[in-house]
Amino acid sequence: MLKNGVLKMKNEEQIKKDIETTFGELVKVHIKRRHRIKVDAPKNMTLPILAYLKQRGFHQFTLLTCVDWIKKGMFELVYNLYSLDYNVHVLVSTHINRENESMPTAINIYEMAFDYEREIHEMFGVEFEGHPRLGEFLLEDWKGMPPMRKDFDTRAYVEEKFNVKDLTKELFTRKEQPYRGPGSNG
Amino acid sequence: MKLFNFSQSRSLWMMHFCTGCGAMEMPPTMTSRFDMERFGIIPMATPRQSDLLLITGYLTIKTLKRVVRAYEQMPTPRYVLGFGSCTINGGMYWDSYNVIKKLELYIPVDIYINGCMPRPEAIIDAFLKLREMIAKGEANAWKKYIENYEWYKKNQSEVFDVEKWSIKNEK
Amino acid sequence: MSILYFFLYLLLVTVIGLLYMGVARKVTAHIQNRYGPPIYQPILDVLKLFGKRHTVTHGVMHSLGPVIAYTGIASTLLFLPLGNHTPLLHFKGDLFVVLYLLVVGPLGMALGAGESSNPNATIAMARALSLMLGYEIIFFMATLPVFYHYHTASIYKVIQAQGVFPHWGAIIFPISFLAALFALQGMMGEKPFEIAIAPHEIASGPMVEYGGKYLGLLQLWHAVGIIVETGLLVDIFFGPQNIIWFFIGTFIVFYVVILVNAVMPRFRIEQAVRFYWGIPLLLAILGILQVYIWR
Amino acid sequence: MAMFLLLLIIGLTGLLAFILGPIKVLRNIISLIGAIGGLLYFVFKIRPGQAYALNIKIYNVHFGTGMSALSIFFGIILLGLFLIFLIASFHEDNDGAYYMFSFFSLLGALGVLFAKDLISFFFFFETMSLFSFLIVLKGNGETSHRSAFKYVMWSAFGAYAFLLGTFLKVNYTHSVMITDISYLGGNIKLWILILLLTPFMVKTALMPFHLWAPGAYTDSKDTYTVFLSGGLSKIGVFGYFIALFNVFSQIAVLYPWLLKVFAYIGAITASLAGIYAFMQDDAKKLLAYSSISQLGYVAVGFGVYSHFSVVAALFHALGHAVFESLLFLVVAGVYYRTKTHDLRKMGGLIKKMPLSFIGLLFGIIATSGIPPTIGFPSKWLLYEAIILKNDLFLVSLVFFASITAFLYSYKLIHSIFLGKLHKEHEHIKEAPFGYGFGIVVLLIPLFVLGTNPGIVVKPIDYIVRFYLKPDLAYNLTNMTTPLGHVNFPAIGITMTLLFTLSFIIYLIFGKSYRAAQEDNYTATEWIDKDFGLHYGGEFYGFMRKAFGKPLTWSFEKILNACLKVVSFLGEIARGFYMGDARVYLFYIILFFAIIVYIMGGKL
Amino acid sequence: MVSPILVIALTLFLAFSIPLLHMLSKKLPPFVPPLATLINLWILITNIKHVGEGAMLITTAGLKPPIAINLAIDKFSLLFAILIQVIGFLLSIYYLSQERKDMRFYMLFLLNILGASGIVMTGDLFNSFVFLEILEISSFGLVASGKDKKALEGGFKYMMIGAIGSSLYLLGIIVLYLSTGTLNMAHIAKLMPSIPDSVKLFSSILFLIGIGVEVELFPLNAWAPDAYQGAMDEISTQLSSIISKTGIYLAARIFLTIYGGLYATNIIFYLAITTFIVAELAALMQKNVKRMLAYSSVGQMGLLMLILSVFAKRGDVFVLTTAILLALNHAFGKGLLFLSLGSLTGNTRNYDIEDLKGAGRANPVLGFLFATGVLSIIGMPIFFGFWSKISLLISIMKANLMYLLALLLLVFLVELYYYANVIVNLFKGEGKKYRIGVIPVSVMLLFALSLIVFGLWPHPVFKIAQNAAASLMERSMYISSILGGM
Repeated sequence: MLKNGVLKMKNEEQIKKDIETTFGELVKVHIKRRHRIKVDAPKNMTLPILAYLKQRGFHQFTLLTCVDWIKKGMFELVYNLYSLDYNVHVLVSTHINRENESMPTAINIYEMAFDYEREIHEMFGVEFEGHPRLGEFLLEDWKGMPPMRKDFDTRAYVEEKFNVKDLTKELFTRKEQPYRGPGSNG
Repeated sequence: MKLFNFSQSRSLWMMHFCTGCGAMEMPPTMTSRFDMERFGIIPMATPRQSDLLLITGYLTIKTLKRVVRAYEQMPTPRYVLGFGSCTINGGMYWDSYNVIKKLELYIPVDIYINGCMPRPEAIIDAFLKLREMIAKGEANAWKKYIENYEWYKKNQSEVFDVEKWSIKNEK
Repeated sequence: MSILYFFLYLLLVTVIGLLYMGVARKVTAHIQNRYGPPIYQPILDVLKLFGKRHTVTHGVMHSLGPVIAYTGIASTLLFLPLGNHTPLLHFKGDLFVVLYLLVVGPLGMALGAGESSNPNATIAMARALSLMLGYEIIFFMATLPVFYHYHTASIYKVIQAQGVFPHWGAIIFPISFLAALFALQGMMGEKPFEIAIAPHEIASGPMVEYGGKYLGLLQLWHAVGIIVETGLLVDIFFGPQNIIWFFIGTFIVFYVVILVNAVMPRFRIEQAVRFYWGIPLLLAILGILQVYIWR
Repeated sequence: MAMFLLLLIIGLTGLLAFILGPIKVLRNIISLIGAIGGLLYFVFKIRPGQAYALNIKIYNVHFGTGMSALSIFFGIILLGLFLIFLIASFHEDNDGAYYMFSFFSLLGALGVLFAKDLISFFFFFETMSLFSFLIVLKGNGETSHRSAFKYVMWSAFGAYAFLLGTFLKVNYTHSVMITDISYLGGNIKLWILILLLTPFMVKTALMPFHLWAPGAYTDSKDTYTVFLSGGLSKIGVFGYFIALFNVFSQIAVLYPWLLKVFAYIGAITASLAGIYAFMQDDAKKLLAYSSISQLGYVAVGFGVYSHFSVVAALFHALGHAVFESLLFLVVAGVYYRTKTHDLRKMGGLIKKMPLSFIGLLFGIIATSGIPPTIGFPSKWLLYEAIILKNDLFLVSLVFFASITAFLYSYKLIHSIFLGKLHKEHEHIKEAPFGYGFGIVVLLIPLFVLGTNPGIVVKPIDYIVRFYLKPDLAYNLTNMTTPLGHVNFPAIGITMTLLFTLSFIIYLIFGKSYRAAQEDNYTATEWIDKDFGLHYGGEFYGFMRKAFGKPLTWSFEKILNACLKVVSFLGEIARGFYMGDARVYLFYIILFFAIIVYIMGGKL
Repeated sequence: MVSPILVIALTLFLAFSIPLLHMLSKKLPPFVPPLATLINLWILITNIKHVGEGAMLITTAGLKPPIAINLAIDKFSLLFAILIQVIGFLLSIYYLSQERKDMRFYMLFLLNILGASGIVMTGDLFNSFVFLEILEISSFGLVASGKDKKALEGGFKYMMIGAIGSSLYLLGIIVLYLSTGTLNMAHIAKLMPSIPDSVKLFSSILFLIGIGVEVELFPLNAWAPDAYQGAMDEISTQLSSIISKTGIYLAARIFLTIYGGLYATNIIFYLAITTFIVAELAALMQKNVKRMLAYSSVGQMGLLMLILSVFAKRGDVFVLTTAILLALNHAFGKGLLFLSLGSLTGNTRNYDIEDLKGAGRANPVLGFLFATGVLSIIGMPIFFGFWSKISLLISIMKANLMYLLALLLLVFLVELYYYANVIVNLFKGEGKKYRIGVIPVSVMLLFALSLIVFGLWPHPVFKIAQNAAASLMERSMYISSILGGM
């Protein structure tokens, strides 16, 4: 429902105000757009916020992703929550540094986080304390470096693993074509 | 021997290892539009009963182990049909750390069908081609697997630990 | 002489059985609006299977399973008078001998499948045997009135007694004939009751670990089985006077079974057993009552 | 005096076995000599018809004994089975008392066969159940005392009913001998017959009286179950014959409906016990129910009461003795090696115990009555007899029961021998000599009598001919009845012929390699060596849904109800004895007053 | 021919000599009872020949009946006397193996034997009352000698009801004395027709209650379970074997010889049935094995009385022989049970079924003994009990009381239920092992052997029982031989 030209975001403001009142300036909250709130929280405040949001009404733990800011040497963990009654997504994101910093597990708040944390551990190498089964998840007998990290060179790995000599030369005789939009690959 | 070759060519029992996107092409070929059964090809449930193995799409290392196991469980003479470009050279996953690039390094393949998922006509065409090869007695890729067994095993051992993932019965 | 005569018979019946299977696949294909394989396709399949070089076995019993299965069904064929002349001249086929010999086939396959220790095979055998609990009793109760009406337990005499058209068992006892048809569907293991060989659920049931020549033997077993089971029904309810009528009869009955098979989905095992104790049992009991009242 | 001598031999060997208890070897030899001696003595010395007067003249009860052809028939079965049981039992570690009890239970059983009058019949019948009770009590397993208790209660119930029947008979006919009572007026003779029949129905575990059987068969020592189920249940069959032919010969004329009810009870027992059998997960309990189901057929045979239905019943009793004890023997051998009865824990033993496998294979073929074996002729005769009596529903019920035989026998052989070998059974060997010997010995009659039943039908027909008009034409190999004709060896020969044919087909085409256990189609998923592939337990689990409620009914509930009533009465009676002296004094004075009041009238 | 009067005199003298011997040395008293019973036994055995057709009259101080006190011994009473002495002797040997502080116990025991043999042998009514008193007082003492709460309570109850019973018994004697003027049983039996009907009836009621207490009929037997349970095991053996048997003798003598089986008998018939049923049902729910055995012996007594009343109704010699067989079987069987129960629980006096679990397996010999006792009481074939049960059923069948037969069989089933329960618990699980002396085991073995031997070869017992029953049956023979042409 439009209110003088600006979509009325009653729920979002209400939630924003609540978070600010409870957590004060420890946590930065800003509404990105309708139905979407971003919360930047320091590492030690993430789990309390998750717990608070859960009892606030955000029952669905949609996703846990990890972004590898290799330049800043940081991993950004983003917890996506969603509440059906308010129809609002909350993205709680926190930064931990890349080299062997561990993150407390969120299993006891949201069980759904179980597999997401395993996947992130396998793909990025993030340690989650208190997680019962971190070990091998998707990749069987994977010995190398967690593959999703920016510093993992796939091409070199492929040449070494599948002993394909010059990967790019052999597979592509033609030079790279500039992309000319859909339906124009000729 | 000629009678067996003829009967083998006319009745190929297919085991369909549906990995990757090739699986979508099989239903039209089986059902009324293209009906492969008229060539005597029926989908079979287990490797023991089938003689034709369809690899329809890219094979990650994980699925390669299972494919090798299925292939070894099939009674000889057995034939392999590689669908799509992913089996030829890894297709669009050419630089993926997980997908194997050349199928014939690991199991002998009789016929490749190129195309990023060939249409049923191409599949039927491949089947007919395979029929003639069998009838003429040329399709003996399976013999290659038995003769240079170590070579195949060496290739496989590069990709995964063969010792752990192999059936230990006297061959 | 009769031994040679019998082997010829067995060969003939096996080939005809395979042709029946070919017809079945052709008919189902046409129902599904596609051409379907040539009629002689099963013969090719069997030849291909026997042509296989390296097949795998899980032990003595596993390899003997198909052998016993084929023996069982072949000996049942021996005791079943096809039309008015019987392969073994001096012995005129008896209902109970045939019914009990019919079990040797599945028992042999069950032993073989069990040896392979593949859970799919054992689940399949459990289902096949429990299904037998369903259809076997119905088939027996359906055929009882005819035998009781003609005061004999020998199939041969029943055929003789049926003679001309109006005396057919099916005409006198239509209700039990209907029940027998239900039972036949289960006995043949066709679609609504294809629970034992359900390819999608338990990977073709007992034949999971059978390849090559074993599967060939099992195909032969299935082929002869078709002729024997339909033949049993035809003998009892139609009493064909000569062998041509016998095969025509079996073909018609088989055709009906195939039509049902092509169209019907598959039962779950407890549904199937409970189904058999519903309408077919009622029909069978009505058939028996009819004998009591009518006599 | 020959019979008395026989009983003496057996009794003495029993005592000697007990005295020599600790010295294992000596005890075994003595008991072996006793058993073989008894068997040989029985076979050669005892002739039908001779009356061996034991004549213990106690007041007016004459303890006469006599031999009828039927008792020889059953005597040979009993002594033969006892020998097999004995040889197998040497492998088990059981003490002197065990052997003494088993010898005495044999003594009781033989005594029953020889008894001519009802009191000595009861005497030996009671000895038999007393000593088998003591053996079941010594059995292994923690529930053996519960089942022993049930066993003694049920056999006592049967015995007391028999006693009541006897005394009613003596009261009306003034003679204790087993003489005909069909001339008595009124339906007192019906009551006498029913009372006399109860102990035999209990012994052959017909449906309402079968509650003790599964417990007793499972919990007694494995080898003794061979004798208990194979041998002692035959006494029940012998009792049927005595009750239905000697004591009440005109029953077909006077109470035909009773025979029909008896036949239907037998049929229901056969099918229900069959259904319970294939639901069990314990090998011995499964076999116990299968034994009850097989004995159900015998009851049907007697219920139909035509000449060759009784011949079928007796033939089936012999068959049951052969293949049931074969099955129990094999299970005992397996228990000896794997120390378990639970079907879930066994599997894949064919590789380790081939002889037991063959024994069990032919055992189950006989149990399900497939032609070349002993199980088929009796079943065939039974069906013909019932159809001749034009009772079509009964024949379908019996046929249904015989199908359940397929189910539980396949479950037995599959869960024990086929499937995947468990890790702990890796190094077990074949069952020891005792069991092996028994299996081989039992296999011989299984085939010989299966292909030419004439051998046994002749003596049985000789027995039954005396009471019922014979209408079964038979010679050594084939049988013809008014309905049909079967040539048994023909079936056997054709099957072997065809087996060779298909075996040749099997040999011609290509070689086959032996695959390792885990090289199995598991949708290509990887399984390692000790992955549990064996589908032993809950084999017909889904059937529970198919049958649903009827499976839950059990006679146990009815029994517990009347137990509650009796114990309620007990409570009241106990109440009387509570209280202290004052209350008792009050009782006396009250009693005195009442008596005087009653008697006052006459003062 | 040693006159049986010596039996009574000797036991009396020895009983009272015990305190003197005690003064001499502590160890002497235990040897007196076996000596006494042995001598009695010897005397009685020598007299067997002399008991001719009817009863043998022994006069004291030369006076003829009906004035003086005299003993009337016929085969029936001789049999009971020998039974009492035999069991007394065995029990006294049993006591040897246990050291007792106060020697008074042996005195009580001898008095008890005295009372019992006195009742059995006396021909005079009042004399029987005197011996009955001695018997009851000594048994109160014996029961109470258990010295724990249960024993005292049992003894007290027994004494209270025993006293009431014997006083009514005395009243009955007085009524008879008034109406006939004499105390001698045979004489009263002779004069019976002349007594008016109402007096006979009233006196028979009095006797019924008096003896009823002793013989544990239904309403009067409330004391029995507590007394049996409270007493020590040997004493309850004595109770069940000796004292109750004398009660049976007294009942037989009075109701059959004096009253000739009329009047009170059909009351006894119904009372006995109720006793049997109530006792067996009460035993069903018992958790304490000792009390269960008590109920079962009360039930057996009911059965005995039932047989006597059946004899009174349609008597023939066979019914009486069954009565004697039952009495013997009960005496030996029940005695064996109580003794073996004692040593099975290692004299710890807790007889709960749970504690007995597996005791039979732990000490096999005792288990065997207990099992023989139970199996014999139940009536299993190898044992003597079988013949008594079969003859019981035959005698009831002869009196063609068919419904009673069916009822009895049902109640036998109930009896089997709780006995089998005990046996099954006894032989299952792990029990404690107790050390038992050689003497008790040998005594029990004697009991057990007698049961098995008579079970296998019952002929001699039948003959003894048969002529004892014959002598009881001829009432006139008894009277004429005693009075001798008065």
